[in-house]
Amino acid sequence: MLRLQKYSMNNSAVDSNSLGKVLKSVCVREYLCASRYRQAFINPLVFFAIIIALFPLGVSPEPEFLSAASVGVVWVAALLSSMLSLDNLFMKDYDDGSLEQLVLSSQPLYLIMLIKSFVHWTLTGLPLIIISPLLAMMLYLDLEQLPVLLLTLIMGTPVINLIGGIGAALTVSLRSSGVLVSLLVLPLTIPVLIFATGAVQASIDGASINGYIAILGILLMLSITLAPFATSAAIKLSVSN
Amino acid sequence: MKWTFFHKLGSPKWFFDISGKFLPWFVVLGISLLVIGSIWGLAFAPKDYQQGDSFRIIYLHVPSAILAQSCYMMMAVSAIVSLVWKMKLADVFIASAAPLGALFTFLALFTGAVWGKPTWGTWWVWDARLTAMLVLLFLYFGVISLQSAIEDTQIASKATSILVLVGIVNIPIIKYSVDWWNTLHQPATFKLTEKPAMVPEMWIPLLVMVVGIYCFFTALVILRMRNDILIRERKTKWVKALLHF
Amino acid sequence: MLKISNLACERDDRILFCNMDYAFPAGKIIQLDGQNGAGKTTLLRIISGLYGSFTGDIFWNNAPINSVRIEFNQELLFIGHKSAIKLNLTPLENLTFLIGLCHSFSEKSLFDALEKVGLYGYENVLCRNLSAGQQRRVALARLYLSRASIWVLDEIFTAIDKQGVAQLELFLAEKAKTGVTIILTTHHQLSLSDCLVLKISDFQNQNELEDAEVTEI
Amino acid sequence: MQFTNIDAFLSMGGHGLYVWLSYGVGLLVFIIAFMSPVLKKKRIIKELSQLQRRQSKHKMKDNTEGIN
Repeated sequence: MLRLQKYSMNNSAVDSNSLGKVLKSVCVREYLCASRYRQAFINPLVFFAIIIALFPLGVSPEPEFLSAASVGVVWVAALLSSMLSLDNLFMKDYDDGSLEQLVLSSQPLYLIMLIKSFVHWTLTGLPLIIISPLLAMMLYLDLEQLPVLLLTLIMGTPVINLIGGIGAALTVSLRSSGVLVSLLVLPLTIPVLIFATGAVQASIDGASINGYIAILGILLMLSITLAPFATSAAIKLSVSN
Repeated sequence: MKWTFFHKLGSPKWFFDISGKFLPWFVVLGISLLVIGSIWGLAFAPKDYQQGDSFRIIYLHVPSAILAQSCYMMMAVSAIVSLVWKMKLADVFIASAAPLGALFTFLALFTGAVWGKPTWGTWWVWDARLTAMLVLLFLYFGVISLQSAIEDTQIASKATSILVLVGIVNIPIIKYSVDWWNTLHQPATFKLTEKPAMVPEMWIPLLVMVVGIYCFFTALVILRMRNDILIRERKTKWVKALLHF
Repeated sequence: MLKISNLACERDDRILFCNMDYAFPAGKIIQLDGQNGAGKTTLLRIISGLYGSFTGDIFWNNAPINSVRIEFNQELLFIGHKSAIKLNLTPLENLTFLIGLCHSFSEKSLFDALEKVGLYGYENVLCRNLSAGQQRRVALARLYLSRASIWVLDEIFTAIDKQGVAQLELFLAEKAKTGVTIILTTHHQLSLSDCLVLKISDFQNQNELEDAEVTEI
Repeated sequence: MQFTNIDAFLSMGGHGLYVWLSYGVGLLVFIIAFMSPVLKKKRIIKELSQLQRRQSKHKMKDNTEGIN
C-alpha cells in the first residue's frame, strides 16, 4: 500500500515519459546514427556477397552441385555476416556511455533491448534478405524455391539477431571481442540453420513445409520473449565493469 | 529471512574444510570403481554378437557422454543459484566444472569416433549423438573462453552464469533439431549404444563405470574448486592462517 | 532522501572503503573527496545503481533501493565520465534522445538549454565538429532540463573553461536550494559556500576482510 | 574371463587398436585431469605464501618504524 502511494506520488512529481515515447526516441536515434555512418551496415552485406562468391570458386562451379548446396551456402553466409554486424549493436553505445543512460532509464531495459534488436535487424537483416534472391540465383537455386528461402530468412534472421544480442552484450566491455562473440553465439544458432535449410529442402522434395515454418515461428517467439531478458541482464553486467 | 544452512553452504571456508574430509574417499572410490569397471568390461563382459569386441569401448564412451551432459545441467543449476542467491561457491563450481565438462565431452567424442571406425568404417559420422556432443563441446568452449576473457572474477562469473542459462534453454532445442536433421539426411542406420535389452553381464560393469566416473568427477571438481577458492579468498584470515602451516 | 549504510567495496584486491555510513541531505551539494583511484567514481556508480559488487545497503526514502529502483531512476540524473554524446549526431539530436529517455519536453526548451551552456548557433552542427569542451557542454545542457531530484555528476567540469565552471557552480547552488540533492566529484576547487564534503579516506580502514560467513549472501 | 590367453585379450578380436586406443586416451585424460589440479595446488600455495611473507615483512617494517 505504502509503496503504491509513493509510486503514484513520484509519478505526478516527475511526469516521466511514457514507454512508447522512450522506445520511439531510442528508435529515432538508432536510425539517425545509422544514416550518418552507413559503412557499418554495408560492410556485412559485402561480406555476405563475398562468401557466396567464394564458394563456387573454392568448391565447384557446376550448376547441379551449386543448386543443391545453394540454400545451405546462403544461410551459412547470412549467419556469418550477422555475426560480423553484431559489433555495431552495443559497442559504440558502450564506448560513449549511452548504455549507462539506457540502464538508468526508468523504463524496462529488456524492452529497450528488444527495440534495439529490431532496429538492428531492419538495418542488417533486412538488406541481407533483399539481396539474397540475387545471390541465390547466382548459385542456381530453383526460382520456385525462392519464396521459401526468403520466408525462412525473414523468420530466421531476427532469431539470430536476438541470440547474437546476448553474446554481444556479454562481451561488449572486452576489447577484441569479435571471435569470442561468434564462439558464444554460433552454436546456439544451429537449430535455426537446421530448420530453415530443412524447410527449403522439404519444399524442393515437394513435401509440406508447414512443420518447419511452425518450428521457426516457435523459435522466433521464444527468442523474442526470452532473449531480451538475457541481453538486458548481460548489459547491466557489462556496464558495471 | 535468513537461512543459516544456506549461509553455511555458501561459505567457501566451510566448503574448504568439509570437502577436504570427503576428497580422499571420492578419489579412492572413483579410481577403484573405474579400475574394476574397466577390467570387468574389457575382460569379463560377454562380447557383442554384432560388433564383437569393439563394443567394449561402450564402457568408456557412455559414462563420459552421460557425465559430459549432466555436467552442463549441474552448471545450469549452479548458474541459477549464483544469479538468484549470489552464492560464491556456485560461481566457483561453474568455473571449475566447465573445463572438466569439456574434457569429458572430448573423451566421449574421441571414443565415439574410434568406435565408429570398426562399426561404420569411418572415423567420423554425422550421427545425431556425435553431432550433439560436438555442439556441446562448442558450448563448453564458449563458457570457458568467456570466463577467462573477463578479468574481474565476479563479473566473469555472472556473465558465465547468464551464458550457461542461455545454453541450457537452447540445449533441448539443439538436441531436438539435430535429431530431426539426422533422420532427414540419414535413414536410421546402425546406432551406437542403442541395444535391445542388454544382458546384466553387460550393463552391470557399465553401471560400475558410470558410478565410478561420477565419483572421480566429484573428486576432480573438489580439487579444482579448492584451488579456485584459495585464489579467490587469498586475502581472508582463514586462508592466511592456512598458509602459515 | 538517500542513505547509505555500512557500505564496503573492494576492487582489484584493494578495499576502497568500508563501514561507510552517510545520509545525503536533500537540497545540498555533496562533494566526494579523495585522491585518484580512491573510489570516488566507484561510489557514484554504486549510488546510481551501475556498479553492483559491493556489500552494505542503500536506502532511498527509507526503502531498500532495489525495491524502488524504477521510482529512483525517475528521480536520478547521472552524468558520468562518458557523456553519452554521439559524435555523429547534432547537439539537438543528442539532447532530444537523452531527455526523451526521461520525460517529455518542448523543442524550445532544448534550444534554451543549449543557449544557456553557450552553444547558441551550434544546435545543428555535428558533435564531432565541436571542441571537447563544447561536447561536454552538450551533456551539461541536460542539467538545465532535468526534473530529477538526485543528481550524480562525475567530473562534470572537465574541459570546461573557468567562466563556464563559475556559471555552472552558481546554477548548481541555485538548483540545490530548490531541494535537489547534488552529489559530485571534481578536481576543481569549488567556490560554493554551503558545500558538504564526503571524504572517502575517512572510511578507509585497512583491516583484513572478515571471514567470509558474514559477507556471503 | 572372455579371453583364453593374453594375446587374444590384447587383439580384442581384431579390434585391439580401437579398443586400446580409446582406453589409452581415456587413461591419459583421467591422469591429466587429476594431476593438473594437484600440481596447481602446490604452485598456488607456494605463490600465496611467498606473497604473504612479503606482505608481513612490509607490515613488520611499518610497525617498527612506528615504534621508533
